[in-house]
Amino acid sequence: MLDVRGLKKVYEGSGRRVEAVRDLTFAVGAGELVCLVGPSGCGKTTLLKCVGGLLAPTGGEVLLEGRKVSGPPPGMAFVFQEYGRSLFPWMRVGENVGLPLRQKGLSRARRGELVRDALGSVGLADAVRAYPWQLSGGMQQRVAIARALAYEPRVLLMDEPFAAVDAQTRADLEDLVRGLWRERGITILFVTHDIDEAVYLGERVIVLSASPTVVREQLKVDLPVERDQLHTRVDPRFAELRTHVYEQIQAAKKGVVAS
Amino acid sequence: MLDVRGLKKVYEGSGRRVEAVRDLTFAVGAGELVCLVGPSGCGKTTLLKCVGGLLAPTGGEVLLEGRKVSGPPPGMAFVFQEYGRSLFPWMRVGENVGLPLRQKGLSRARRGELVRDALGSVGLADAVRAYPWQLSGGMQQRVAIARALAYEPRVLLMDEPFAAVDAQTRADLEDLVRGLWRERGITILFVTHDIDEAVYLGERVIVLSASPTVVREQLKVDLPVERDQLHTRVDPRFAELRTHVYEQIQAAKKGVVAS
Amino acid sequence: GSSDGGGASDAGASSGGVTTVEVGLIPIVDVAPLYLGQEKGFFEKQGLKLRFTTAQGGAAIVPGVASGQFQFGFSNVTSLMIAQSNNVPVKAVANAIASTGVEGKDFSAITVGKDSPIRSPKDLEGKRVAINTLKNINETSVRASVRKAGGDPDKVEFVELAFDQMPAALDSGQIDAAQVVEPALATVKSQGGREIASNLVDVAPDLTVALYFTSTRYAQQNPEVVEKFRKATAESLAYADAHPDEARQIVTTYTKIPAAVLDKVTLPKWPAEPNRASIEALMKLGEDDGLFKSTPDLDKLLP
Amino acid sequence: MRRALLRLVFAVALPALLVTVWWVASAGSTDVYWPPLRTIVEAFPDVWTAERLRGDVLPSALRLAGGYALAAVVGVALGTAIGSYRRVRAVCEPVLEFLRAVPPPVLVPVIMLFAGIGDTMKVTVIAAGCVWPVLLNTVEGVRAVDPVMAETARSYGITGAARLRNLVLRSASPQIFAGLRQALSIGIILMVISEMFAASNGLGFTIVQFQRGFAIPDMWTGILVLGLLGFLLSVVFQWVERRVLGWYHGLRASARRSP
Amino acid sequence: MRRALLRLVFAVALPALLVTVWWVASAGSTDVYWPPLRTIVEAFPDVWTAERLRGDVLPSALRLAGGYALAAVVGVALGTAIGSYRRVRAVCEPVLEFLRAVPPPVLVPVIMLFAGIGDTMKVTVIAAGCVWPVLLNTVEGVRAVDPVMAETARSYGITGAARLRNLVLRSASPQIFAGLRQALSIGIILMVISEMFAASNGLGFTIVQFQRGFAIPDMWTGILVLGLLGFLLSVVFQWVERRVLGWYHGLRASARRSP
Ligand SMILES: Nc1ncnc2c1ncn2[C@@H]1O[C@H](COP(=O)(O)OP(=O)(O)OP(=O)(O)O)[C@@H](O)[C@H]1O
Ligand SMILES: Nc1ncnc2c1ncn2[C@@H]1O[C@H](COP(=O)(O)OP(=O)(O)OP(=O)(O)O)[C@@H](O)[C@H]1O
Ligand SMILES: [Mg+2]
Ligand SMILES: [Mg+2]
Repeated sequence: MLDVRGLKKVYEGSGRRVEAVRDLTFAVGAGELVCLVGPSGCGKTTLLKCVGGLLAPTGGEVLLEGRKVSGPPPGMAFVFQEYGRSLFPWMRVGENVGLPLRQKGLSRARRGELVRDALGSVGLADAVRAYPWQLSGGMQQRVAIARALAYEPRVLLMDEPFAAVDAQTRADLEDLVRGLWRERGITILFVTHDIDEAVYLGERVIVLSASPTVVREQLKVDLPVERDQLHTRVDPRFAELRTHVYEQIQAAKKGVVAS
Repeated sequence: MLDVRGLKKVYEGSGRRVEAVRDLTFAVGAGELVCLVGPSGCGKTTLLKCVGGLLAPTGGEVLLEGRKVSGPPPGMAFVFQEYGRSLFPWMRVGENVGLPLRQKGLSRARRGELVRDALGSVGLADAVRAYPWQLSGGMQQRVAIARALAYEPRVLLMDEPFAAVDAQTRADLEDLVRGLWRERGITILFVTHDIDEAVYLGERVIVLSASPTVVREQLKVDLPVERDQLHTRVDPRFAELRTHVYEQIQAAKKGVVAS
Repeated sequence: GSSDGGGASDAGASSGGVTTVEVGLIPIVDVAPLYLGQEKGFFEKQGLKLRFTTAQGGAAIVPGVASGQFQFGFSNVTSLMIAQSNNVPVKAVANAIASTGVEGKDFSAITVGKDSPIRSPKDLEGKRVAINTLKNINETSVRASVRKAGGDPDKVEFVELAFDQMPAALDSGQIDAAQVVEPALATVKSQGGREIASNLVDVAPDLTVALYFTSTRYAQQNPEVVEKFRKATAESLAYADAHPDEARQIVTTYTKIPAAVLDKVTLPKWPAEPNRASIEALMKLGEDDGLFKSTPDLDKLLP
Repeated sequence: MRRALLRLVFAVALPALLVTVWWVASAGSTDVYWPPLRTIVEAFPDVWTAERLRGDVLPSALRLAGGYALAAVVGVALGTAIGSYRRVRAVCEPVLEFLRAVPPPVLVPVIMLFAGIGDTMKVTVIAAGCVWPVLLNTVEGVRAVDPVMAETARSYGITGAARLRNLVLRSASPQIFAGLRQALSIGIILMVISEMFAASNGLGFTIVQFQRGFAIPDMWTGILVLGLLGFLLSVVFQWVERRVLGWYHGLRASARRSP
Repeated sequence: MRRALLRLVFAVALPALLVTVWWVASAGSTDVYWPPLRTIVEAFPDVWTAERLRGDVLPSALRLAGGYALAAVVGVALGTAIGSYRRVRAVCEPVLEFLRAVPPPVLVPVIMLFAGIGDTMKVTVIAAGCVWPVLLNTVEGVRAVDPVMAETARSYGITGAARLRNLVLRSASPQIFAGLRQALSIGIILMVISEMFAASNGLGFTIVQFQRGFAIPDMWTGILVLGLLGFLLSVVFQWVERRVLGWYHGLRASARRSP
């Protein structure tokens, strides 16, 4: 589904040259939910933007269903960390969700249907006529997710979507994402720096090294598909996986080569 | 040290009447580190502001060392959740930390000493001349903590101070707070809605009910004083306590009376 | 034909034998004859229809005429001479006003407040005198008065102030003297102010003060229209001069001067032809004051 | 209801007080330029008859509307172009600063050459003054489009005119309105001034005529009319602004309330 | 170094182009009001001699400085008072809107009654026009003080003058400067206009004299001087602003970069 091959990205400007991503290769199968973890500033956002066609890579390439990505592809949707700055505050929730669909050229009726459906999925059917800033942070992020869902993407890219919401809302949103993933069969690439979150959510966790970034480890999460906040998190296997990733990241920070 | 007796706070305005806190009674001993958890919107901030003398309670009273609190008392410092809006962006870090001391009328030399000392404690000795916005979120919150420390309070009130920083920074800051508490022997009242954080940090956890708020349960945390992110969090006792608090809060949300 | 349809927007166009011309004016007593002439049909008789646009000063009218916005304009003589000496293509076509030539009974005067010790223009040395435009006919004439009274005009401090501000400024002592024209002159007198000289009379007897003018290009291209305008204007001037009450009456239609004030106003003279000798005298004085870049060519300027 | 009444009382209190003071202070005045307010009020209905409103106030208002509308369109269009491209901005800024510094009244003779002395000239003078605040504020507003929102739009394929309409202009609208507000007061000033040069009707013309004609109470009524006109326009403006920028005020209020 | 050069080229490009176009277009002009640029440039040194700069430009500049400074002080002081108290604002706002709508040039006769015809009058006229943007922006700025910062200050006992100096005025300074910037352009316009009323020297007076005296190339040089003066003042203003509001620009830039 999604192939990242030898991706390299160097920022140049004002005489400074930052090699954010050195050489990344990994693949995401159709319908997979993959979590990317890495220390802060290691280039996760950069990577995701290259995958989403928002940044042109310096080297390597990104393939979506075998075709090279050179601009935002229609089959892909992005959920940003900054919910407060990704929804348009001058549009009501319904308009926010519907705008990309209008751009796609869908009929009014079809748009209405998709918007209702997507907002229903995230449990915000009542909020169509509200403004984003009338909602709590968690609700806003759910609207952003609904917007992505209504777009009917095959691939969903999520960049630390829950970093700024409170702990309890975050738990709810995590369950929402897993639910939607299982229900709709979307391919999801999920970036986070919360290790617990990565292990709890993902079917697979890709651990990145510190900058300049390479893939440090890929880890299959062999927890049951049915997960819940209370029991999964106290599962001994969860603790093991969590500890493993934690150590990898600590090592990544210190720059120790993976064993 | 700190006595909250029958505290009640009702917001009135624009015809609306919100009973944020109904009847709260609890005490914090000298040198204790107490965590307050409760569902979102249950009135934690309201409670803390009443304790800090920033709001006048509608009923009941708050006693600090036996004396009634009626305005911000000199022996108390506040750390707000919104680090970005609590430091003054037009002052350098050093000036931010030093301003309350200047107000206290301390000599220049003494001020410099306290500022250096406090910034050293939070590991930001180098940042004196930086502006807050040149620092990362975690560093800003550390500056806010340093400002509180330099003020040499006997009681430190912290209102969800780490809600907006990323997961790894949060872990570091939690360890910082525990370290400072052990080192300086300050009394700390710490509000959070992250259950893991409450259990990890506190010596005692006070669980609040949903609004109108009363104390639902007080729970002694019998984990060893020496805690660390990796081992404490996978300790079975930690899991038990966490699960207990989680269930209490779920019940509190549903409004079930505590057993 | 007296149709006033059509040609309303394109000024200067003739329709049905009537030529509509735009005239730029200052809304003061001086231009009453044109309004009167229009009313009495003197212009219509010549196949002309006037459309008036009022401006606050000659400086706004000259560019309008030079660039063809107006076909005719009203301006004082000194301004026209200055314009011509700066190669602005203007040509006078008809007389507009002249001073009454009677000392103490002119429409313009140098005035002082009621308790002022100043008795003669000579006493203005070292004093602050308000005139409405510096480096123009009023400054020249006030200087002439001072000189004539034996004083040194270079010792007078001139400030620029609008006529309508002068009575109050005199009253409050912010200025020592003011050269005012009607209706400000009437106002000053009603406040107890005194005239100490008739500045225009001091330049020359029967001084021609202002003229109607056009651009040289328009004068070349439409000599017959200019001639008709000159004739009709001459007739209007004569009529106004002979019927001062009608002139007073018409002033109220285009200004906001209260009728009570208007009754006390001294009207100017409206002779049909300009007085070349007086203009030459004015030019000499202006040259002495350094108003002109080069000597104005009166032969070219005057009709 | 009671609150609305109270607000009305507050709003009316100071004007009422000032008018009373003026009335009493000027009651016995014999100064021509400072007539008793009583005289002014008595003169009012005689001066501002329906005919005069139609013959003088209406033309002025129309010129103001024309110049203002022209400035708004040109300012927003140019401002958007300049604000969108860094290069264009670098090239245009010095020239804009220079042109802006030349007061429109000084340019009147030049404008008269091109625009004549009729209404076109007046409209041009008004537009020449009003365009600057609109232009410069639009540039700032367009520059400040949130990069996260811009990337969101791009990732959903919202480009070109849709982007301009749904993102850029909406996002810049608070600044654009701030510019329009400033332009309004400048427009009124220039409306009066342009009528001082060459006019045969208009509010400014009439007031100057009253001045010249020593009809001082009438002049005072003119000043009052001017003030009322400005007040009225500002009320209308606020009403429009509140409708168009409802979202913005809501957003600000909610940002102030919570983190 | 190369970037600086490039920026200089950009900044100079358009002015150079415009001047060239003007030069070429006007080269053969025989229109008196539209003289060849060559003639204007040749006239420049003859007209703007050192004596004229001292005798006309300097007095104008001093009046502008006086009026501007007066407006700044009054505007900030009043604005702070009005912005700090909701009640005062409710009472004052309608009157302010009314007064603001009366153009200072119309008030000249009234101002002359109180301030005479000398420099005091001109300074008053300039101040009367400049005060509005400063006042209204200060009110907005003071109102918008962040409540979290305000509570922080209160909790550390920062009140009274210290609060004004360290919190209110600093926090409002971006808006105050925006007001001062607008006031600058209004000030230049009014400087010219006030010299049209009763003056015997000054830049505006000189230009009007040239106009009346049909010294058209000289008038054009005056317009250029006016533009240059405005440009110069704006450069000086920007320099001051960058120093005083360095923190604000840094804050904004950093807010734009990261969440
Ligand atoms: N536009 C840019 N120009 C220059 N350098 C940049 C730019 N964007 C990011 N960088 C640098 O590239 C590196 C990777 O940044 P990136 O934002 O991708 O990291 P990240 O893993 O998403 O960090 P975080 O966990 O804080 O979100 C950092 O060193 C950053 O400073
Ligand atoms: N100034 C106010 N006026 C009116 N109601 C208020 C005000 N501040 C808070 N409230 C209400 O009081 C209740 C408690 O608010 P509070 O902020 O204390 O809760 P909290 O527990 O701190 O919430 P959170 O977890 O979201 O920070 C809420 O219902 C809130 O809407
Ligand atoms: Mg990132
Ligand atoms: Mg709270």
